Amino acid sequence: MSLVPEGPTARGAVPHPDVHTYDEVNRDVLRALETPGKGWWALLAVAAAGVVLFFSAWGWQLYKGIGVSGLNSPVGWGVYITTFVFWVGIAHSGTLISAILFLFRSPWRQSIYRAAEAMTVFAVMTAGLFPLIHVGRLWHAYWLIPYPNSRFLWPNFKSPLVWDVFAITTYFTVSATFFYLGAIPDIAAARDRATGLRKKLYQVISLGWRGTDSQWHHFGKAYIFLAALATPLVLSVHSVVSWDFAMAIVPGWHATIFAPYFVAGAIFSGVAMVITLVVPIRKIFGLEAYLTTKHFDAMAKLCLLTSLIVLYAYLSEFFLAWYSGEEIERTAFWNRLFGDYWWATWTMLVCNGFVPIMLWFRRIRHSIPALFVISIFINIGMWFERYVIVVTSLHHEYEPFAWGIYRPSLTEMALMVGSFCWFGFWFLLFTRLLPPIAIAELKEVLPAPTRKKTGEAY
Amino acid sequence: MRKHWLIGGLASLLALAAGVAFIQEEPQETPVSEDIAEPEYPSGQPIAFPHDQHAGSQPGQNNMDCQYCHYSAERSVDAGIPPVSACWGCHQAIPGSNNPEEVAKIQQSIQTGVPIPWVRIYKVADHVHFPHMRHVNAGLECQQCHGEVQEMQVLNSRDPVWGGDNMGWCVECHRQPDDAGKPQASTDCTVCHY
Amino acid sequence: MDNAAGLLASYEYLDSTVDAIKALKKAGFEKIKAYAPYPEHHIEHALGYGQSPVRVWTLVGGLTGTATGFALTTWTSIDWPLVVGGKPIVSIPAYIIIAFEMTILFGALATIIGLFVLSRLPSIKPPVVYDPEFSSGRYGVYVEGSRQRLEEARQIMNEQQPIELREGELDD
Amino acid sequence: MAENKNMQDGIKRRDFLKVLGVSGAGATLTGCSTEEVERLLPYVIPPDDITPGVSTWYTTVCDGCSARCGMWVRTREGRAIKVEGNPNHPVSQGGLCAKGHATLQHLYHPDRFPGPMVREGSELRQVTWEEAESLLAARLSSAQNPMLISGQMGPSLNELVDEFVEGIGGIRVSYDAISDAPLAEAARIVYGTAGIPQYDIENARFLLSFGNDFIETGSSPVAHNKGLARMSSVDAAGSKGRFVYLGSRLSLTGLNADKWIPIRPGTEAAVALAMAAVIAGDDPEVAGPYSNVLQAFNPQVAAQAAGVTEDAIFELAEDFASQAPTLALGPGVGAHHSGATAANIAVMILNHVAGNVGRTVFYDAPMNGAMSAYADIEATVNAMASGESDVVMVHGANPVYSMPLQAGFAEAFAQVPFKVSFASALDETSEMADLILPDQHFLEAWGDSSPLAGVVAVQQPVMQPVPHFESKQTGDVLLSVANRLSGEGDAATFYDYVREHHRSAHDDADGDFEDAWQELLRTGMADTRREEAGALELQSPEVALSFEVPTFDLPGDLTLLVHPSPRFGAGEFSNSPWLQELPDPVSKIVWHSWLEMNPHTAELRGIREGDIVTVTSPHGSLEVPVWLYPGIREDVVALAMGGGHTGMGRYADDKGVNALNLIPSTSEQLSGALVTTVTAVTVIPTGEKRRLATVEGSSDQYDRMIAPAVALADLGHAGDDEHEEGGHEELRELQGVGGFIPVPADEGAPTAFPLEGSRHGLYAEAQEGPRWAMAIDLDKCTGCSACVTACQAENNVPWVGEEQVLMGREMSWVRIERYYEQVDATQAADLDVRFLPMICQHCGNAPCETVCPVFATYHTPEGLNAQVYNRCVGTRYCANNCPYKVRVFNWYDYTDAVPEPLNWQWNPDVTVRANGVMEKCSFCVQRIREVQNRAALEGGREVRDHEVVPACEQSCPAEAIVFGNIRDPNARITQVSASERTYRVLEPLNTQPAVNYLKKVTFHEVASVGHEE
Repeated sequence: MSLVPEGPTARGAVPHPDVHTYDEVNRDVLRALETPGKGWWALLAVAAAGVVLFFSAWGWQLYKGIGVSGLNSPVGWGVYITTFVFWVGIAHSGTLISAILFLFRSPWRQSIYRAAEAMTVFAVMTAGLFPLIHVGRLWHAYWLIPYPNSRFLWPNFKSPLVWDVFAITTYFTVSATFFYLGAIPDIAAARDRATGLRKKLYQVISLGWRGTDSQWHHFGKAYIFLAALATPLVLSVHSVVSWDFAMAIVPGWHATIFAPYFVAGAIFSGVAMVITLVVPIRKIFGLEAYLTTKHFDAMAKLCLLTSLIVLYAYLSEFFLAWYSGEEIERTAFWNRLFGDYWWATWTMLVCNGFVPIMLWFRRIRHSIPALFVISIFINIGMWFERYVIVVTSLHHEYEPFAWGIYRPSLTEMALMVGSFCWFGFWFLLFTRLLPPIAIAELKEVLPAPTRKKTGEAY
Repeated sequence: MRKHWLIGGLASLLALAAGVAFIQEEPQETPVSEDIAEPEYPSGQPIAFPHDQHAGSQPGQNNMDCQYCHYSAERSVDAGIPPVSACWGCHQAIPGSNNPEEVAKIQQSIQTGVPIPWVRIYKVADHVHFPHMRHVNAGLECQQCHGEVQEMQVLNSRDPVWGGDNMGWCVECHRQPDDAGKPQASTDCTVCHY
Repeated sequence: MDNAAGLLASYEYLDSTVDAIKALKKAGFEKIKAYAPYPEHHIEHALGYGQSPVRVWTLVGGLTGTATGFALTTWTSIDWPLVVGGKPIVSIPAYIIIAFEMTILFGALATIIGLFVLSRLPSIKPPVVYDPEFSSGRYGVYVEGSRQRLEEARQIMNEQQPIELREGELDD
Repeated sequence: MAENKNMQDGIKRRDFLKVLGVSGAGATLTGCSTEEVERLLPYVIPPDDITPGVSTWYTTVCDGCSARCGMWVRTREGRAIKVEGNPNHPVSQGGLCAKGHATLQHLYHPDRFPGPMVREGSELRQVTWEEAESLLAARLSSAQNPMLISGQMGPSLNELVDEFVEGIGGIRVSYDAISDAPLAEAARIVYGTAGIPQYDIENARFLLSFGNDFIETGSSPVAHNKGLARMSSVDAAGSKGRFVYLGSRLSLTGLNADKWIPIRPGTEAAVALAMAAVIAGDDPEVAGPYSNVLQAFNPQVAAQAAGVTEDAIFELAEDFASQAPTLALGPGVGAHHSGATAANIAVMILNHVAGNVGRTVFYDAPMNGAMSAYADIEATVNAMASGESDVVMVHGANPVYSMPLQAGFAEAFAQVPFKVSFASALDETSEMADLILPDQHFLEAWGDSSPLAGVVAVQQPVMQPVPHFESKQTGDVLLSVANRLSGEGDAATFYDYVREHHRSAHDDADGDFEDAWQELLRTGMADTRREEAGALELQSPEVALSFEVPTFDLPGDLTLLVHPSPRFGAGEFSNSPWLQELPDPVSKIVWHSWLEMNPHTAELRGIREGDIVTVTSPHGSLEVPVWLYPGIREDVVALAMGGGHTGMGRYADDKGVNALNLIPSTSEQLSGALVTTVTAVTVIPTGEKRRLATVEGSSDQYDRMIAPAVALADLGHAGDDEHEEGGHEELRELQGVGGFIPVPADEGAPTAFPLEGSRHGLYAEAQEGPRWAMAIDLDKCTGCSACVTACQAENNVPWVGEEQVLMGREMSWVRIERYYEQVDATQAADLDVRFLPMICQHCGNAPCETVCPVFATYHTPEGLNAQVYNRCVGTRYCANNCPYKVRVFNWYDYTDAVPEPLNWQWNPDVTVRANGVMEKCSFCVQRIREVQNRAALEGGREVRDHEVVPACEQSCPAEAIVFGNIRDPNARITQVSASERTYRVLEPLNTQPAVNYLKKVTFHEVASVGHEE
């Protein structure tokens, strides 16, 4: 069994019409790793500043107490959990594009999956911080991890939060491994062209890869199995995250639709984020030949599909709230649309439900600036989706007398903004240290050089 | 605790929290009035009190019952520190053959009315409620937790048998099956934590 | 064993590479190693590869994970039974999730370990027989044999017009 | 607990021990403190009634207000840590109000004076008692007509003060910020009796209150609260007393009425007399000398004046006559207008005509309430202003604050050359004093009280004076000053004086005095009441009476009601953070003041809730935010007293506004009482607005049947509860369609424990053990909020301050929810108010437990929903998932803000929670453990029913709360829960709470909302 079906032309259109030889690929892609320009340094500086802000805000909170947030009772979860879910969501499409599209042999995968996977890894790294940020006693958070201790105490495996611990850590480990494994041959390629310190570095992290037949042979198998394992994992992780809410009895959380709804939402936001990230990379590193409109078209279509699923989820939530006849449920959803947080809800509906409708049009799908803008709208919308779910559900619950209002504090905002910088920081480093496009796999879909030009087709 | 930190430390960023954590975890100071003399003895105790001399059963020792001085152990959560008057009760008559200057401090305390600032050796964490009377009445010997105090000349550090910092130590005992095969004492959290 | 050595040929074309390998195999050479910038199934066919044993590692790892997951959750619940929300002490539905995640985790890790073991990675010592171009555009064929047989090999390889053909010391 | 309350005689025996370490001040949650050196200070000489780690209880008398309720005080290692109502007290009969609990904070208040102070310029310098007393003696010896202004006092001190003042040839002025003078005066005029009449509210079947807030203020709020609860709760015969409130504003008392007739302010007399006239009918002679008065009045006139329908008055009169025994209460301190005395007379006539005298109202055993005449202090002000007196002493009063600004007390007081204050803590008056002789707190001092003729209760010290403050009780100060003046060397202490006082009063026929005295100290009181014949004759008034409706100072289109606050009285309690953070029982607002205004009035003027308005009367003006309240007449606005302190310390200053700045200093003509309902005001929005620091989310329960009711008529028709609010059918429907694992109709009661599907692990072992449960009777609960403060005191619950409350972070474990239900939409006025104390429900299927990742909350074998603070990581998931929203979180280290020595009050049996930890009601698990430990020591006996009493139940004056082991079929809890009124909040969620609520019973039909028929 082979990695590519019958040759590059199996799916008709050639994905990279402007790329001809293997050497070209190496040259173009590895050019990205050469000495960076001013723009990159500027961005890195901004990101670094944001990281400093992030950790000083966190330090401040640890020093004063979680009270520096705007949280209260009844709203015990706010921006922190919102941002956590947001980043977990972002983390999804990476592995999805990579693993699922790999299993389905989708021809537009190769040139974007490296960036997408990097995004996944860094997004999980960001998301993983927020549960730690939001707990009241960080210095005891390790109690959620099962380990033999002198108290004979163990975590409560019935609690969705413990499921989270397992899901997130597993997801991080697997996607990091998957990311690294896929990168090894390309790092080797980088090694063979690099010099000096970089060469040393690549020598180490390429693990002495030489592209021998046996290496490729086992590599292929291992990669397939990892993809096969990662695919259900992707689906499970965000289901588990959604159960943090669905397992609770809070009106607006307690819904069976949550798992698929969240997974769709995650892919939706993830793909949008990939577009947001890949557009500049393509421009800066001049990779137009590798990231063609065909790729963006495909991603836009995926966005469109998931946006429809998400919109459907919204509507069905409202419908079921009404149809159930359950007064408390009805009030909860009425309150979403017209209550104290109507603005959040409508932002969510517009950005996720209506803006993506433009993607029906081919012209928009093929206009990269348009896609870039839309993708940013979607990112905002998806953040607000989580905000709506978390906050509006909590602030009006069963006991009318205990209803309350939540106002995010500056500290929370700082941490939220800071998290984007933290993510950006790592992503910027990535673009300079690892080949942003999968070299080896790209070659698979290029026509192999043959001597007998008219000979039997390889 | 220490062991937990070891493992806890492994979790990244917890380390970052730890410092702050302990700042926050400082228990509030209990005011100590100035008139208390600073400890002068290696034991850290203001008076070189020989437990063995009082409670020891060797010839020449007095073989007193622990609860003669720690009088409330069997009816209260606190074992009780003997009032100076209790010491004075005997030491009025007994000037103390070995070191009378120590005994003199008792008299001084009685006269000035300034209590003796004993240094606390055994203490469970503040969020643990340990009812002495339940344990004494359950037939535990003082020595099972406090060690062979009656053989100690100075009581300046915890006896190795003491594990009061470590919940597992309590639980292991509570868990021991009784005749009916059930735990001999409840392992319900709110028995000690509330 | 100075009576044995290796030959390394680099080719520009896939078909020449494959032909070379086929020819060498026909000539009865055993120790043939091929280099390629990407996984090339034609080469694998030529060398006649079967199924990779990596999958066994994955399977075993996965199953271990499942078992561990259920064991951990169940045992800890029984070890100190605390009732929450009036639910059973051991509530399997909840534990399935833990078991699932551990299946994936162990499975993935086992796969990687398997891969490393099987393809002798990581090998930090610098390659003796290698051409940096292999990671870029070229294919390579390396064959080992006794000195007299190598002459035969050299001819077979030359038939496919290699870009370069050189004596290589014995690889590992 | 009564059995182990042994009492010792004499103050010397109760040595205060400097115990550190052993019981610092409550344990702290943050452990790992074993490393640093800690001092153990034993007694020098052990008091033989104190065992370390064991609470000692003493009986004494609450000195919080003039009611003087009986008190039990719990002390640990010599620190008073909790006060509770003394069930054996003949008047208060157990239970204690929030203010009573807060007296503990006055004991340990950081703003108490460190010792005697002498003013030097603007500074106060601490001096020794020696110096201070000799200074006072010196000034007095040369003083011309010195004055002593004092509030309520116990008999002994009263006598001593009289002697003292006489001795120095001075003038004594008694002054009470809140005084029942009109009532007393009325009684004097009509029946020639002194003192305040005694009411038997409990046995009245029909109760009328003409603006009398008897469960908040007046002669004995706690007792009256209990009386109201007993009267208005359904008895075995299924009948229930009816309570109608006539007034222009629904006070807390009014909120408990079955009907509200919103009459105009000042028209009580007209209505009462009209009713009397109707009842008397064609035989006005029953009104004796007042028969002519009756002829002048009839429902038509009254209806006109009061702004209600004629029929309403007729109806009322008929009910009042028919449903004997009935009882009517005249306007109380909340509604003193210029016709207050007349109004009270009118009500007395009404009672007389209805034949209630001797049945429900008694004039022959009068109560010693606060009844000083404001006129006297007015006179004093003039005297001071004209420099007649050069020494003025103030004890137990704060006139600078509690008199209307216009009275000019402060200015006059400033004229006095030498001003002496006996205040133990800082207040506006002592702030001006030249010499401060800080009195002891009543928990540190000797004294006595006689709340009721023939009843004597002794107030005895329960601990040595708090060492931070060199206080000395006024009795001793006066004695020693007297000695200095007279030059005698009499060493008698005030303790001897009190003892002597009682010896002289002792009748040797009742046996040896020593025994009597010991008994008196042990039980806390002696009851020597003699049964006397009831009916008295009406006496013809010797003064001219006018029953005219008073007019109010114009201009102004809204009548201003200035009333005492249920939390602060007239402001003497404002410096207690507990009370500041106790949600006002009516408005649910904390820390600041508000203006109550009817929503319609506000709408007409374009005013919204939270708008800051300028309230202007002819006598002053102030700015205050508006709170919209349907329970007030559209032509009336109300302001509570107790806000706007300027010199009362850190917790009282600059909190709210002082309503007294708006009213003139006028006294009522007959009784000389201060007139509070006197002026009209104009209300103009300033354009600014603020968020009200309220704990109320919504006053509408949206038909969720949180606090349902059942109509009296529907009682006894169990089973067909389809038409009943909060019926079970919704639950059954759900079960029918398999909404969740169906719970059979007979199961799901707390008795059926553990539930099917919960019989696992520890539960199984617990089959035999207790199952703690609670029942709260909403028909009894009056919303007085005493339980809230009691809980705060018992469980070391911190206060968080106004900013935190504004953020929605109040920490209280008990939340008294207050919902409005419209009786019928046609009557805008008629409110059906539902109070519901919401605490942790200790659910059998608790949603909070499942989601905790670390088992910090779980279910104990005894059925408690435990919260293990030291295991809590602070994910707050449990709070999110609690449908009752009873879990509160420590957002900061709130307890750090508690200054020395306030933290001495902390309960050493309860862990003090640290930053980042969840907490909630624990059913007072520490008390359960204490009792279980005791039972174990006493030969492992069973815990008796009612042996475990949580703080809330103990303090509930209305006896609405019952706690116990519901597995015991004979326990009170089991029997109470068997009532057909029993329901559990949010039942359809199948959380299986351990708290049973008993529905409120209404006279009107309750809508069967929520179920479309």
